[in-house]
Parts: sequence; structure tokens; C-alpha cells
Amino acid sequence: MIVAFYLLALIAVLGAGLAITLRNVVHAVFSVLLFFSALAGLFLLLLAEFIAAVQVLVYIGSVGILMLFAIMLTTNVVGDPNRPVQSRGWVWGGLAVVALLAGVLLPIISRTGGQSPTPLSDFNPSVKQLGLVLMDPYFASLGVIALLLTAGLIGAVVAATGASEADQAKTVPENRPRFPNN
Amino acid sequence: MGLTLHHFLILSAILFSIGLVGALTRRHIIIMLICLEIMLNAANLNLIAFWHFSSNPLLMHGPLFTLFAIAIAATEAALGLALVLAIFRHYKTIDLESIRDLKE
Amino acid sequence: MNLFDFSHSVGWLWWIPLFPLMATVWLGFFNPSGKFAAAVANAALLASLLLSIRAFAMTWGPEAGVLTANFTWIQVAGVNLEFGVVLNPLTGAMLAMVTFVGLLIFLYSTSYMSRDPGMTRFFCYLSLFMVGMLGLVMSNSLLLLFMFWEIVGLASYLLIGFWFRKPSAAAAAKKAFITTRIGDLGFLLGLLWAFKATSTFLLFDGGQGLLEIEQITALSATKDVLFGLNGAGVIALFLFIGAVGKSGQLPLHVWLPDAMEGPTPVSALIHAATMVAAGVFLVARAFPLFLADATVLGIVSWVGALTALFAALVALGQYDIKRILAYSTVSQLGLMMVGLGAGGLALSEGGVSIGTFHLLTHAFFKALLFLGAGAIIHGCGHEQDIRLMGGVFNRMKVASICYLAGALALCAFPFTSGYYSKDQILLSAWTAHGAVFWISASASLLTAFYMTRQCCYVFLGDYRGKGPIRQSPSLMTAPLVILAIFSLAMGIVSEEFYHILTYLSGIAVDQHAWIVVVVSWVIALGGIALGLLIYGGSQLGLDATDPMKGSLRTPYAWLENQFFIDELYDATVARLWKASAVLIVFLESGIHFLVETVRGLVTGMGGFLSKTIDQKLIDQISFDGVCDRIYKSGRLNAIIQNGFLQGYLRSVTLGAVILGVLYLVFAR
Amino acid sequence: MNNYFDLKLVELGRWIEAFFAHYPTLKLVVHLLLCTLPLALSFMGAFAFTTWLERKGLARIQNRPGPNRVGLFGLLQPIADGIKMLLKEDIVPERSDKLFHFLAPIMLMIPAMIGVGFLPLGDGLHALPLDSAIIFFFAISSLNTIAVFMAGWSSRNKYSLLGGMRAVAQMISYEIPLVLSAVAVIMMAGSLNAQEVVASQQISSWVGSGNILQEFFGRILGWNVFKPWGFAGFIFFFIAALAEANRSPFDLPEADSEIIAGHLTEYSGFKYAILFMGEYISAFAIAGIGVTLFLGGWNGPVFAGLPWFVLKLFSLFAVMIWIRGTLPRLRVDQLMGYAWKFLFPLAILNIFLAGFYHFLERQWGTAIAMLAGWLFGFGALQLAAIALSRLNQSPTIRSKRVYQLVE
Repeated sequence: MIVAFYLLALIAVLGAGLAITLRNVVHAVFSVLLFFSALAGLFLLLLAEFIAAVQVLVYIGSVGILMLFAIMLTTNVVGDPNRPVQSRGWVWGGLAVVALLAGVLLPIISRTGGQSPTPLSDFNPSVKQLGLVLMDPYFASLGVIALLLTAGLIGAVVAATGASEADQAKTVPENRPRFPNN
Repeated sequence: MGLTLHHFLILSAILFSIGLVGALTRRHIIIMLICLEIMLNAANLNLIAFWHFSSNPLLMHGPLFTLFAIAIAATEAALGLALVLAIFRHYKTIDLESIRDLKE
Repeated sequence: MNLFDFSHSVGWLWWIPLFPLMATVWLGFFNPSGKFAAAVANAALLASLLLSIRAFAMTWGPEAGVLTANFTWIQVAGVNLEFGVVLNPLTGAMLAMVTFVGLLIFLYSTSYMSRDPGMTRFFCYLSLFMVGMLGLVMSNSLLLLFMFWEIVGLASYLLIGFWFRKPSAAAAAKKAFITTRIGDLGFLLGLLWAFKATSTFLLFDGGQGLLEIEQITALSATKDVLFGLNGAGVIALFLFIGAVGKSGQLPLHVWLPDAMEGPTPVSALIHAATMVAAGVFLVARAFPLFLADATVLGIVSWVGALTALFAALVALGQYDIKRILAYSTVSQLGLMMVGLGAGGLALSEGGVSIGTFHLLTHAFFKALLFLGAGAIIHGCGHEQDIRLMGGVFNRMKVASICYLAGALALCAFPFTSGYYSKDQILLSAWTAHGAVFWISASASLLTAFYMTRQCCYVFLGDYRGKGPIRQSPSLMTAPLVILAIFSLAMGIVSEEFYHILTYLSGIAVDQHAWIVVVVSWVIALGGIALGLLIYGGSQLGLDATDPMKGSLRTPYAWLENQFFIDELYDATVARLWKASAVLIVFLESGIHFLVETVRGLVTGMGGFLSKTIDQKLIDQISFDGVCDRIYKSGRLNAIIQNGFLQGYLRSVTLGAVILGVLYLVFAR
Repeated sequence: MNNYFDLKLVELGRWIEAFFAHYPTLKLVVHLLLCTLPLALSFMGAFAFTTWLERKGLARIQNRPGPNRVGLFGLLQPIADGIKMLLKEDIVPERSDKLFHFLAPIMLMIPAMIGVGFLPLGDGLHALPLDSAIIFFFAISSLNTIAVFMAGWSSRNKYSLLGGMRAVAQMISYEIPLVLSAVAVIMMAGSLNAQEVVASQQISSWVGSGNILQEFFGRILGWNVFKPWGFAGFIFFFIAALAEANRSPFDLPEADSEIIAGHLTEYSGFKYAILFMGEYISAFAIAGIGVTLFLGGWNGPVFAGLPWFVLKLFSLFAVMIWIRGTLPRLRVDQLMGYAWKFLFPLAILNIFLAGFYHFLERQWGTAIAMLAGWLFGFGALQLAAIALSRLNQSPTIRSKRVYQLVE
């Protein structure tokens, strides 16, 4: 178990680290996919089976592909070798994060140590339970999420196609009937 | 010695920091989005870990919350990438250094 | 709530609007050919009609009470929003009337609109309208009623603006929509007020509903809530504002005559039989609330009476056949309001039957008149000006006879249906308030007079139009004949007919007061006789002056121009503008003078100023100096405010770090 | 005992594991090997056999003999092909992304083999018996897309890239109707567990009755494909599965007349063979999940178990070959439009119909539910299909044609 954890943790850190250092954006996306799959493995380790499946389905199957599409639709895939990868003043950003990690996150985590974290336990959560919880007390939240997803989808479509609409409108032939009913 | 909550918390803190570093330093806008996803995933790992080590994991609150978070993250990714496309169409670049309209 | 349970609950009532809704959806989405669309809409309405007849039959019994079927729509924060349907005599009668008249009009439009390319769209809108109207009639929740009310408003907007390429039609549609919106605001306020006061929208809910004795008593107990009205009265007043908008009562009547821009079947369906009746229906439905405060009933009857008289006067001076009918509709709606208001004062609960009875009879004969007008317009080559008609009687026998039958009913000619219903209104007004009675009576007299005038214009003399008169197809005349029979023959079964009055409200209504009977005979016959006297033998037409105009030139100009109400709305605003313009010109000349004076002074001082103060003090010391400082500090700021996204993010992160460290240090 | 064969296989596995009872680590390794190795080998063997089957079948459809030189009926042809592929030179384009070019075939094989592991091959023959096996299967099978993209992008060839992008777009689009049609099954079975889904496809009261005839039919008639929603769902599923596996008529990513061989253009030798194998095995996997979800899994009339699964799998594949031999290829815009504007709404409607059927069955029993389901359900689907096809016509076709020079 512990071996699996360290292996997956290593893959995750490696994937994430590569994602933020590689010059080639497509490579970065693939390494972040590696990170996602390692995380799915960690979820499995934590017995969150369904979440692992969703992680694979959503992040690797959809978000990753979406990113690849976005890259393909924009330019500069391989990266201009003459331009720096990092933006101006990146040292400050790195320092800020190191401060965050060392000054805030790790101290907070070490504080929870006082409450003696229990070792990994073994129980059997079934997907059915999740479904039942989702359907009874949290049905309203589910509905809200569904609404949000729909709205987000429409928003994404509008944002992605909005500008070209006007260009298309110009090219509509004059003789085309505007009102199909008449 | 088995795996404890600490392991997961520290891992997730590290992953979150990696994501944040990327978001604060990379100049490619899509990489920035990727880093946002990394940070979100680190948070999800935290949620699941807390759930697993909670006193009554069979209530399924952790997976539930994570599920919602993933759904929202998926929306965010779709919208974010759509915005990237819009930005690209408008500025003809996705280099964050060259997009300086906030200055006005 | 079970849609399929036809024996125990009335949930099946939902099917009545559901059929037209299905037709609407079908026509809207699949856009079939016009003929097919008409068939679909007719079939759907026929199904609704059959169900409505069943509903009507269920209420037509001695023991018929109030049947409801409610269900919880949503639960928010502990509040159950319940919707439902209600079936009581009022609903039953309205359902039967709306679907029956509606079906006849649908049949008529099938023929009338058959050449129009937008026939499918037309029937789609018509069906949507029926959905709204039927749902409105049967809904048991004030909120649901409001929703259907708005659907009706939307459908009427779409139908009035059906020929939206015509600018006047588009304008009329907009006018109708906006004007009724003012009323709807009142309705909405009343609705919210009611919910605040009773925390229920349901009208009938086993004793807990808004219109039931418990709530009414509680509401009436709160005195002097607003304008000295009690709790129920305030709600009733706001609801009445909604009704004023919808039913075209006096201040908000302006949209109804303009709404004649729609196709004639639309005018018949919406602006005669059903939609405008929605306002009257709302008052009738919420009548327990009105009854709780006599002041509101007084307002209702006064507004109604004034509207009746006003519209009847205006109708005298119109030449457009549909416009005359439109004003007559406004007038009759006013009379219905009188029936409700005065009836409520005189007979309490019985007011519902008096107002609604006239609504029902009016629906038949006014639909008949509009459809007949449509047939005549159709026959005269789409000419609407009565001065260009004439002699129609000899060319279009069937349509003309039907039209005359409708006209007689409208004039309240003895033993026609209109006679009975108007008789009741006058009777109740007589009991309630003398002035209201006399106003209503004179409005009725005018009604008979202007209808006679119109008939003389249209039917007598020689044909003055241009093209040949076309015969109407049988599909158009058949509904006319049916409606004519209903308008006239109701009088023949008079004793049975009076049963409706008892049926509608459950209270026996007193039928006789000789003075009123005499007055109404005098009114009807006198009005017709006067009309025939003035217009019967005169030379009519575009080139000849109206006989009335000859003798009463100035007042008649007022009537012709509809009392200048539209112009009044324009003129008040326009005057204000003009007056302010004059004022501004005056002010400006004053300012000009001042400016000239000051200019002289300034040019004198300028020389001095520019050399010493400006160049030395301002330029060199203050301005350049300040600019320099601002520029320098701006450079400093620009390091942070550089529009660089990640710079901001870094600052945010640093802030978070600082906050976190502070928390860790101090949170103990 | 109906599932005699499967039980024997499971017993065999236990018997082998028993040898290592004293070495727990070794036992675990052997267990894992027993779970995976036979699966991998048998599916690779099935792949070899299928290439022969496909070539033979296509040849028959096209009125020619097909491979008949190597071995009896050309049965050894796959082996000959394999040797040829192994010996061929492995060409890597000079400017390609070498690492990804190398990784792509592997990335295609991994999800395909994992996906196969989620299939319940027989009673107890289930390599990865997870509680949410079905959603895992769909999750894993979506990884194919990544591999195809990798192959297309890393080749640095515009045809490869076009093919790769086409494949990605197509697979993403068709995944939605695929999963949605499976959702109906999952909903009705009430479980994401593959074994439970299979078990739900028996008429349990008949199977346990002891009457031979009832047992016989109880094991057949419970299949989801014999229920109205299942039948429609199966059709949607099958269409989407064809697209998902890049099989004809949806084999646009490899449309040789337009973009040479799509993402496979720059591959040769052994890597090509592995890519090819990966595609076939993912096609197997998807056909297998189709069998599990709709065709009753390993349920069969006489004795249930692995043979039935294999038989059904190959029959389904035979249909795919048949379709490949007969149908022409779609156009790109037709392909996407079909998924989003037609299959997707219908699949959603089918979920509602399944719910409707469920309530009818609970209210009035199976017979009436069947009748109403077949009549009403298909009426509704038919209406929806007509409506969608009308709505999807472009407005220029729908509106009346205007002749400018006439009049």
C-alpha cells in the first residue's frame, strides 16, 4: 500500500512538475494527463472508486482533450525557442509560493498532527450509496450543478463562436428569405 | 507504519504549490489553465483524504463534494478554454505578457 | 393530482388547455401546411370543447359546489406554492362559452385566413391564446391565473401584430402590450399583497383559500390599510387595476380600438368574446374580495358606467366598421363592470351572475357582429369604411341577416339575449345607485342609436364601394348562423334562461321591476327609432356629411376624434416641451448678454493675466511642477498597476501568505 | 448446473494458486497473472483470428476468395502477416516527436487491454470486478482518444494531424450517445456492477422455476435487447460503438481517399501492427460491453457462461464486418451532425422512455409495459426522429425555392 502511494505520489509530482516546466505545450498537456491519472490512482487507494472513474472520464477523457483542441486552434504549439518560458519577474512568483508552502500550508498540516491521524482504514463504500445520497438529500444541489453545467456549456459555445457570428451574418446572400414562413 | 492523513495532506500541499508556481510564472495562457486544474485536483485529493479518514465515511460526503467540484471544474475548463479562444481571436496571441488591457 | 382520473377529482380539467397546447407545440415546431394546421387546431379545440361540455354539465346541477384539484408546485423555504384547477359554475360556464365561441371562430378563420401565407403561424398563435384563456378560466391559484393572464397578453400581442410588416399593426400590438402591462402591474401588486397577507395563492382550498370565508373575514378585519380600504379591498382594488387594463376600461382603453389592426377573427375572438372578458372574469372570480369593501364596488360600478357612456359616445362618430364595434365592446365591458359593481352593492353575491351573464351573452352576439363584419369586409374587397359600403343587404343576404340579429341583441331589443342580460344590469344599477343607472341607461340608448346608424350606413342605399361584392364561402357563414341563433333564440326560452343567473352565483336574482323594464324598452326601441329617423332616409357616403355632423358640428368633431384622448396624451407632453423650449430661448438671450459683458471685462484683464500670472505662476511653477510630480508617482504606481495578470496574482498570493502567517501567529 | 464450464475454469485457477499457498507475495503475483495473462493472450489470438475473418468476410461480400494460400483456408495468414510486420523496417520520420511517436501504440494498447479486463466474460470470470466497472470501462475507453491524438500529432504530417483531430472529435462526440444509451441499462439494472447488470438480464422467477422450457426462455427473454428501450438503446449503442471504434461507415480518421491513412500514415512495421491490434482490441472491448449491457452477457439458453459470451462477441463483430463491406463512408459534417443533432437527443429520449417503461412495469406488470413500451416508445422515438430530421435540414432546403429568373 505504502509503496503504491509513494509511486503514485512520485508520478503525480513528476507530472505536475513537468507540466509547468516543459516548453512544448502539448508535452505539458500530456504530462498533466499523467498527473491526472496518478491522482485517479490515489483516489482508488482512498477507496473513492467512483470519483476515480469520474476523474479519468472528466479530466483525462474530456478536459485534456479540450486543452489539446484549444492548443491546436491557437498557435505556438512547440514554443518559440527564442522566447523565455517564464514571464517577467517569475522569481517573485516562485518565492511567493515557497513562502505559502513553508509559511502557511506545512505549519497548518503539522498542526493537525496533534490530533493523531488514523492510518488508512478498510471499509466498503458502494457507488449505490453515493447515488442514493445524491438523489435524496442533495437533489437540489445536483439540479443546481446540472443547471450550472448547461449554462457553462452555452456560455462556452457563445464565447468560442461569438466573434465570427458577425462575419457570417455579412455573407448571408441577399435573396435568401428571412422568414421561412412567408 | 501505514499511510496516514498526513501523507495525503502533504502531497496535496506540494501539488497545490506546484500548480500555483506554474500559474504565477508561466507566460502561456493554456499552461496557466492547466495549472489551475492541478490546483483544483490537489484540493480534491484533500477532500477525499479527509473523507477517508473521517469518523463516518459511509455518509459519502467527501465523494459527493468532490463530484460537485469536478463538475464545476469541468465547466470552468470549458469556459476557460472558450475564453482562451476568444482572447486568441482578439489579440492574435496567447502570450500573457502581450495582453495588457488591464492597464487601462 | 391525476390527469387520468375522470371520476373522483377534477385533475382531468388540465386536458382542456393541454389539447390546444399540444396543437401550439406541433404547429410551432413542425410548421405544417396551412390547411393541415387549421385542421389540427380545430381538432384540438373540439376535444377541449367536448371536455368543457362535460365540465359544464358537472356544474349544471342543483347541488354543484366548488371542486378543486391542487398539487404542490415547488417548496421554497417552508412555503408550499400550490397550483390547481377549480371547477365551479363560473368556470364551467366560461369554459363552455370560450371553447364553443372559440371553435366557431376557428372554423371561420379556417376559411377567412385560407389565402394568407402565415396561416400556420396564425393557428399556432390562436391555439396559444386558447391555452392561456382556458387555463386562466380554470386555474385555482392567483399566481397560476396571472401566468395564464400573461400568456393571454402575449398571444394577443402576437395576434394583433400578426401582419407585422404593416407599421400600424406593429404599433397597435406594441400599444396593446404596453398599455395592458400597466394594468398587469396592478394585478401583480394585488397578487403579492394577497400572498403577503394570507401566504397562499390558492383561491379555494377547503376553507383556507383566498376567496373562502375564513380568509375573507380575516382580511376584512384589517381596517384602513390603504386609501381607507380594508385588507380585502386593497387587494380587490389592485386586481381591478389589472382588469381595467385587460378589459379596456376608461383610462387604459386606448389600446382596444387600435387592436382592430389584427385579422378580423382575432378581433372577434380576443377583443369581443374572450380576452377582454378576462378582466371582467377576474373581477367575477375574485368577487368575494370585492364584496368585502363597498367602496371598491362603488369604484367598479362608476368606472364601468363612465366607460360605457364614453365609449358609446365615441362610437357615434366613427366610420370604421370594426372601430365602431371595438368602441361598442369597450362600452359593453363597462356595462359588465356596472353589473358586477352595482350588482354586488345591490345583491352581494348575485353581482357575479349579473356581470357574467352579460359577458356570456355579449360573447355570442359580439363574436357574431365581428365575424359578420369580417364577412362584409371580406365581401367589399377589404374595405372597412362604412361610408364606402351601403346596399350590402341585397347582395349578402345571409351574412346581413345574421349581422342584424347580432345588432338587435346588442341594442337589447326586447326578447333577444342582450335584452335579458342588460335588463339585469340596469335593474341592479337602479337598486344600487341612481346616477349610475341613468348613465348606464343613456349608454344603452346610445348603443341602440349608433348600431342603427351603422346598419343604415352598411345595409341601406346603394353600394358605394369600388369592386364587386363577393359572396362569403359557406364555412364562413355557418358560424354566423349558429351564433345568430344563439343570440336570438336565447330569448325564446326565457324562463329557462333565467336559471343561468341562479346557476352562476347560487343566489336567486330578482327579475322584475316595472320601471326598469319600461326604461329598457324605451331605450332599445327609442334608440333604434331615433337612428332610423336620422339616418334612415338620408344621403350617406364619403362625399355627403353625416346627418349628425350637419346639426352638431363641434361636439361631433370631438366624437369623431375619440375625444382626443390619444391627442391628449401627446399634447400634454408636447406642450410641456414647447413651453420649456421658449423658456430656454429666453434664458439663453439673457446669458448671451451676460457673456458679452464678461467677455469685454475678460479681454481687458487677459493681457495682464497672461503675462504675469499665467506664464510665470501657473505654467512654470504650478502646472509643470505638479505634472512632473504626478508623472513621477505614476511611474512608481505603474510598477504595480501594469496590467500584467500574473503580477496581480502574485500580489494576491503574497497577501494570502501574509494573512495565513498572521492567522498562524495570532489564532490561538 | 448451467455455468459448469465457468466454474471449472475458476476451479482451475484456484487449483493453480493453491500451489503457492505458503508464499503470499508469490500467490498474489500468480493471481494477478492468472487474471490478466489468459485474457491478454486470448484477445490477441482473437485479434489474429478476426483479421482473417474480416478479410475472408469482406472478400465474400466482394465476390472474391480472400486469403487462401497460407494454411487451410488461409487460416495461417495472420501469423504470416505478423512475421512480416516484425521483420519490416521501423521507419520514424525525422522531424517527428520521437518519444510520443513511440508511446502512441503503447498508449492505445493499454486502455484497450484494461477495458477488456472490465468485461464479465463468464460467471466468476471477471478480471477487474470493480463495483463501478461499467463507468470505469467508459472512462478507460475514452483514453483511446489520447493515443490517437498522440499518434497523429507526433508524426508531424498534416494528414496524420488531420486524421488525429478527426478521430478525437469523432470519438468525443460519439462517446456521449454511447454512454447515454448505456445509462438506460444502468438505470434499469440499478447498478454499475457488470456482474449485476448481467444477472439482471434473466427473468429470475422463470430461471429458478425448474421447468426446463421456462428456464430456457427465462435466460433469453430477459436480455435488454428484447425490451423496447433496450432495443432502441442497443441500436444507438451499436451505431455509436462503430464510431467509437473507428469502424466503417465511421472510419473517417483513416479515410484513405481523403487523408491517406490518417494518424496511421507515418507508422510502419511493428508499431503499425500494435496500433492495428489496439484498434481491434478496443473494438472487441466495445462489442464486449455491448454484449454485457444489451445482449445478456454470458446468459444463454442451454448452459450459461463463457462460450455464449464469445459467440455473441463474434456475432457482433461479424455484423461490424458486414457493415464494413456494405456501407459507404460518411462525410465529416454529416458525421458530427449525426452524433449531436440526432443520436444524442434520441438517446436522451430513450432514457426517459426507459423510466416510463419502468413505472409501467411496476404499475401494471410486464405484459402491458411491453405492449405500451413497444407501441408508445417506438411511436415517440419515431416522432422524435422525424422531427429531428426535419429540424436538422438546413433552412434553405426547408424553405420554398426561389427562382429568380422566372417571373
